[in-house]
Amino acid sequence: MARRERTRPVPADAPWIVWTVVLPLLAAPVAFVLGRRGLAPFAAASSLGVAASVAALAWQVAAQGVQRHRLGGWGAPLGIELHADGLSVLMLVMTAVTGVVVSLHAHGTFGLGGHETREPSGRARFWPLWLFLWGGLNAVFLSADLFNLFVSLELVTLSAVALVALAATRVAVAAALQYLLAAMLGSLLYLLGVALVYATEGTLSLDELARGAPHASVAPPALALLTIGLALKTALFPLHFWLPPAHANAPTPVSALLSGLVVKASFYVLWRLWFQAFPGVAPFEASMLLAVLGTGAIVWGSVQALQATRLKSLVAYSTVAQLGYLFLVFPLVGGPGGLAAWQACAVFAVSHAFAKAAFFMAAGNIRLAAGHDRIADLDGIGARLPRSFFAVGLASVALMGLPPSGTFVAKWMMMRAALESGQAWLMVVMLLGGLFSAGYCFRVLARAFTPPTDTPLQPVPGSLDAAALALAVIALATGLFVAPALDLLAIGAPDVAGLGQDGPR
Amino acid sequence: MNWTYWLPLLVVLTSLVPGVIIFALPEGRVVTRTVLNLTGAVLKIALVWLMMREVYAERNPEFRMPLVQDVDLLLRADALALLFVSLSAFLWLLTTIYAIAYLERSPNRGRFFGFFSICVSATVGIGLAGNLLTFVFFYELLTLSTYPLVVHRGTEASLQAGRVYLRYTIAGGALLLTGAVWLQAAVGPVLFDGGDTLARADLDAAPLVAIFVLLVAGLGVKAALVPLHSWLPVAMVAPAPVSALLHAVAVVKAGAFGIVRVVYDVYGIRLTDAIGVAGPLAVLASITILYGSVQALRQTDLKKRLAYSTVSQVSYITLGVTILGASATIGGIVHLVHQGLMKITLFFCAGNIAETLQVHRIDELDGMGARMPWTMAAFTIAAFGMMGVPPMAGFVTKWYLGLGALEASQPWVIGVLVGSTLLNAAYFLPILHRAWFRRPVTPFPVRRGRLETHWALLMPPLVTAAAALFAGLFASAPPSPLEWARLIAERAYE
Amino acid sequence: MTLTLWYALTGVALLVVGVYGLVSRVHVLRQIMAVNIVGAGVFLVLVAGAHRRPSGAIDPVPHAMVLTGIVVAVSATAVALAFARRLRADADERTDGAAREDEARAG
Amino acid sequence: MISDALTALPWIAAVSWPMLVAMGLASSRARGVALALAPWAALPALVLAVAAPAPADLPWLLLGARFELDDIGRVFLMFTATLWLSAGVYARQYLDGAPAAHRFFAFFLVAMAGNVGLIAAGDAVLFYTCFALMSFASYGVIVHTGDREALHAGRVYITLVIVGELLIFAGLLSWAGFTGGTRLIGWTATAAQIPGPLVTGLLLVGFGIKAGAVPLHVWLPLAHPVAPTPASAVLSGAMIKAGLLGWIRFLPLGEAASPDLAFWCMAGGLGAAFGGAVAGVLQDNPKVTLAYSSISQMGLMTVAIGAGLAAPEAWPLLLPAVVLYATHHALAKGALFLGAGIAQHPGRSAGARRAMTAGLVLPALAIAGAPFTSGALAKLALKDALPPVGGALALLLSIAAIGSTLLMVRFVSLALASGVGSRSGARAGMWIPWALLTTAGAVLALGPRGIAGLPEMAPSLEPGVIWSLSWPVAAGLVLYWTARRLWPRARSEPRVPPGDVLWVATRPFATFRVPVAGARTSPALPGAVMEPLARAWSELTSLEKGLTRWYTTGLALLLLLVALTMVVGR
Repeated sequence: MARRERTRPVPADAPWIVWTVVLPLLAAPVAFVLGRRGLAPFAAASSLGVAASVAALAWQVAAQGVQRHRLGGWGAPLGIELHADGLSVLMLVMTAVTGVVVSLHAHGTFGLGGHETREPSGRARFWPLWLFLWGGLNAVFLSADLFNLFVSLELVTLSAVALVALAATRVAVAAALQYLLAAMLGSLLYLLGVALVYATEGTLSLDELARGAPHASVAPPALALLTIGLALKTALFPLHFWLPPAHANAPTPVSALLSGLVVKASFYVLWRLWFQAFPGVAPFEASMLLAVLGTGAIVWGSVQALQATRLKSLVAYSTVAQLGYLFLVFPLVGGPGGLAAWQACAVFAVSHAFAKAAFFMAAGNIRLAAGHDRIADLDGIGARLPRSFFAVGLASVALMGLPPSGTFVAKWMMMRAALESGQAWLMVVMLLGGLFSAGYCFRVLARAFTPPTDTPLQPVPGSLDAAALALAVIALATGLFVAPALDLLAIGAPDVAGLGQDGPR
Repeated sequence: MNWTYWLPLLVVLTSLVPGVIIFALPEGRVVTRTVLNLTGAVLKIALVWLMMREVYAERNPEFRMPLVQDVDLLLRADALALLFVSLSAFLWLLTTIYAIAYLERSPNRGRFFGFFSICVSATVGIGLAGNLLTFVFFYELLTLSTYPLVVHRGTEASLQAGRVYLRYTIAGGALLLTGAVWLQAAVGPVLFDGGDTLARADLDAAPLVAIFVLLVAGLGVKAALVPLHSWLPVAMVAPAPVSALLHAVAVVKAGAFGIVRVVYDVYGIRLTDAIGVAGPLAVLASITILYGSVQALRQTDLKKRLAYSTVSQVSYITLGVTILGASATIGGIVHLVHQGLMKITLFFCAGNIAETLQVHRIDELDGMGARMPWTMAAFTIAAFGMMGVPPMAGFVTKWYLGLGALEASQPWVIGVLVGSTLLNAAYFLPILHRAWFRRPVTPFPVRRGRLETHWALLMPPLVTAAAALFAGLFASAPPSPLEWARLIAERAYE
Repeated sequence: MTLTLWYALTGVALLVVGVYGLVSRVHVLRQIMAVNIVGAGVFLVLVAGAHRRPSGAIDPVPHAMVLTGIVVAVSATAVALAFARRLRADADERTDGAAREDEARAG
Repeated sequence: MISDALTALPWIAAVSWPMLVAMGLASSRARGVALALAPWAALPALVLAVAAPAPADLPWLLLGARFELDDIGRVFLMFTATLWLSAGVYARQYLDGAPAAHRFFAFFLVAMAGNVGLIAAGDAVLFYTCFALMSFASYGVIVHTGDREALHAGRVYITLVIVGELLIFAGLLSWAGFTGGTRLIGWTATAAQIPGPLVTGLLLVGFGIKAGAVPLHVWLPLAHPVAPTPASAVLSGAMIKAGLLGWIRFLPLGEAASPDLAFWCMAGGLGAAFGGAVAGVLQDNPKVTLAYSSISQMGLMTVAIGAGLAAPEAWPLLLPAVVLYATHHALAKGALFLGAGIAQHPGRSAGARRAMTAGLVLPALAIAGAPFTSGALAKLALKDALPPVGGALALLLSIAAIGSTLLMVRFVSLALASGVGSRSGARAGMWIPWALLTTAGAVLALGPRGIAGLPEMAPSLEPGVIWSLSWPVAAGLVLYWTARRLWPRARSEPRVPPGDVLWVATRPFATFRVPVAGARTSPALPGAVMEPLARAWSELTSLEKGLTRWYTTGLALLLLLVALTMVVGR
């Protein structure tokens, strides 16, 4: 999509919304061209630049409310619109924070070379792909029409797949290929859904779709197709086969990005569709089906995590499980206290991103130090890697949904909404999920307390531990600073009450 | 917003901040770690004393931080909170001194003292919690911070104990969370205000009973009520300062304190009685009292016997709380402090004996009185206290529980008291007899320095034993726990 | 049965064939080809949906979408083929047990 | 504040002085000084008894303690203090040079403090505290020698003490509940609040254990022979009187009648009087005989208490009689025990032997109730107070007198026999306290005048009275003489092991061991349950491999698509 450099009189004073998408996309090719010469300063400058523009946009949205921008001045239905409301800004902030910290970790990891990446120039390949991914994610969170979402999702998928293949081991390449094929199938199904929507509604813009209710009879199958496509890309329970090999075998920072952010992007699109574009189209049974699949994800992911022999596959399956929580929100949003559940789901996504990324980075550090990550053989190493295991500890507190983490507050609000809407079984599922996650997290933590043995350990650079620890602490701190996040979410939140879903009969 | 606004937060931070700093400190820095710990402890006692003055003058300092949309993190110091917090602060100082000496040569002490401080700040947080959400908040934090202490030694036994401990406490935490959320969904934010919120909401009995059962089950795990108690003896593999603080003050008391809060401040004693849950809870507590004592009788390991004795003694608090009437309340609440003082003395002594002479079993205690007279003297005072023999503190509790039982015309409670005292005597007297009136089978290693063991190991049990004796002897002197308990009962029943 | 409906139906048929192909085949190349068939099916449906403007003129938006879709499909296929080649290269280079060992370790 | 501190000072001094000396004994440095001070530790208590200062309130002690001595308390304190003083001095010589003398004195002094404290206590909590202190400390005294019998006696003693403590605790609680306070002396049980039969029963049995009432007396005959002589003297003389004092203080004597309890009490008392006599005679250890004599004498006092319960109006008359009897018994029994100790080392000079025999016979006659002795006065007082309750009681009392005469003769003969072999003479320090006690007994025999709490009596000279006192003694002597004839050889006499009833009761349970097997805390799930679980668990992993194949994903995709369209389409 060539972008013509012609700024039109834009309502806001500075088009931060455009910069957040364009800056990473521009920086990526430059980083590629630079290769290894002067990469570090440029990478730092560009990531800080993107982070600054996200911050500016966030401030703008907080100050002036929802931001809109028509690229190239063309309005709907043809032109591409960018739309930034509270939810998208929160997702952008999540991506920025996780991204910056993980890229710091990646810079260190890829610099080491060694078994993580075969070529010493891993760093030179990481940055362009990561900036593309970052641009794609920003585009997903900001785009306001269905087709633009499709394109951004593709951008995200391709860069993610390439990042997985950076590990250059045969297993990683095979996993990347499977991931690519699954993702392509998902997006094509999604495209088919878009086609049906356009054929019937005549428009692709989310706002027009929202205003266009009641939808024609064709809308339900279209929504079904869209949902299936996105479910495959979010690795919802029966369709999760590609995620564990991809996330477990990718280089550590890449798995952190994948588990923390990429899976959230496709879920975000699903979220927009169900609660903004097609409010009330899907009957309550459909959202109940999604919740049931979410429960399956929690149970199945946790069981597999409990049985995983390798640390990184444990964390990967934990992602499958924790995603299940996000799908529990669908039946809740219709009923009383729906807005609280909707906000809780956002907070959960953010807090989980931080915690999961921290957990992956810490697991990576342990693997780097011990040379392997077979959980059973980690005895005695725990005591000699205090910072990494402490990061694992803090991250697992968040994964278990225990105070003071953001997930605890999210669970508290979702459970309350479940009770108020009379669906107590959801509360039981959440508790069960908490117990399961305690199970597999303490499998790892118990290793930290075994008496130290003298197996040789490779030194882990301080920056890696620091990154893991920083993100783990942020994951815990979100619990204490939930109030500002909730105010941000209120800007442009769909009026959940009028969703028209008749709630649980 | 005068300076007292920050007091409750400061009390929690005085142990949290040193804890976090200690984590950052390298292992070798022993002196800085000790200084940090001790200043934190002393500062906390000073702040608690300040808060006591405020509370005495009816000005309850509060600290509020918005957390979720209509519920915020509320730290409020009322009379009941301060009773528990002052106990924790006082015993934390002693246990820190004890732990410094006890773990003198053992590895990763940094980790130990870090989690130790966080555990105490969680306990203080539980004490000061002003509403149900904050209580749950710190209750879970306590579980997390105590797990590393239980598995501190890293042996397979302690890891197994850790697993068992986790299974119970996390399940308990889940139950408590469920109850709390359900109550909040039904009634809105639940403040600890003598049960007014619930009284206003006048829900019908069925959900109230269900919520009560959930809450008490969640708390019962930590308060070691019978079916949920078996983690406690298993967790005895932890080092002595941990089992001392855990079983005398932090974990077990948090559960009992929680039950006191639920009965008095969430439901209010009249509503608890009205929905008919007070009776069964009293029966459950009595069963725990007797069962714990019987089990203690059958143990051959000293610390295991003390653990089961804790299981039975903590239920006095629950028993006292569930009997309607001022005296029973006073008895239940004051036992929070008395049991803490007596039990921590017993564990300190057990720790001393284990640390100095590597004696763990009861039948190896022959002639211990001769070899370690001061430790055994403290043990004897605490043991007699546990049996409720005057003038020790235990007697005051049993006296008030008995009077309360009579006021509430439930004389069977006196039967339970008598039965449990008999069992206490049955498992404590043989120990005393062996120690004082028997000659050692194999002579003990001779005493090295002037004192029978390291001074920092000897001083804490003597201080707590003296405290237990004075809490009983001068029970009605103004600064005693009994007077403070009377103050609480007055405010609860006015 | 208007012409567009026939186009849409063939598109859907292509889609089903493609999905079946992707799901049942094990060999990588066959899977990549299957995905392209699915893509072709979807694009055909898109084009079929474009024939609707009352004035008889063809609606340009679906065509734009098809173009973009084709670009995306081609780039994805290129990446997939690159991976397939890398896998094939690896397989030749380490015909000995190493490959199997890799497989085991990944398990 | 200062004023009531001053009034409280004498009380605190009297009770805590022995404790301080005991602590001095515990620390090795101050042991020498403490040992010297130990024998005289009872002096402050004696001064307290004589001076009887105003009652003092100590609101800060325990649950608001109060010291107070009424008339009864003063008399009790007087004879208790004298007894403890003489036993203390005696013990200093008796144990001189013994290895663990300081341990004995430590427990001895703590028991003394407890005894003094409970008499001077003005409120129930202080009373109970000192009672417990005395009971637990005397355990240390009983097991002092440390041999097997001592430990056995100690175990029996401590078990009964614990049971007693608990019954008293329950009784005190209900009593405090009823009377709405803990004031001990002068509590008026208003009609509505009179403690029910259960409460009285609890207190009766609780204190009965300490007072050695049948069938709870079994610890007495076991404890006395093993405890050192001065300890047995104090045990028999002063400590079991604490049980009596407990009855006097707590039972609603003189306020409410509880006929059925009274009946059991009197029956127990008489059983003790006669059973004690019979069992005592058939012993061959002088101290055990004395123990049984104490049981029978306490039996008489139990009868008096029973009478008080049966007929409240008779109580004002009965009370002084009981107190007099207690005083007489304490002094005489103390003298006898100390005499028994001395009898073991009579020394060679004939003068000493004659003095010792006289010293033994005099208190023995008092116990038997021979005329012109304190015993006579006590028995007369008791007889006068009893008739309105039931004529037969007086007769039974005189029959009991026969029994005690038998006991005394048996004791004197055994005591003299025990001193035959030994060469060493008793130290002077042992003679003086013994002499003190015998003279105190003699003074009492002259009739207590002007001592509040004791009946105004004088040795009466009318022949009728002298005859009523002397015929039981004469009958006793004749009976003993004939018995001696029938079974000359000591061996054939029927043997009754000390602690008779207990010996019979515990034989079947001898093998009873508290199940101390290592307890398995959490029963592991039976194997049958665990295997299928483990198998299911491992199958789950293989199932996952199946799931990750494309084929199944495709299938899932299809199913989901159909399900969603069906559901959504509706």
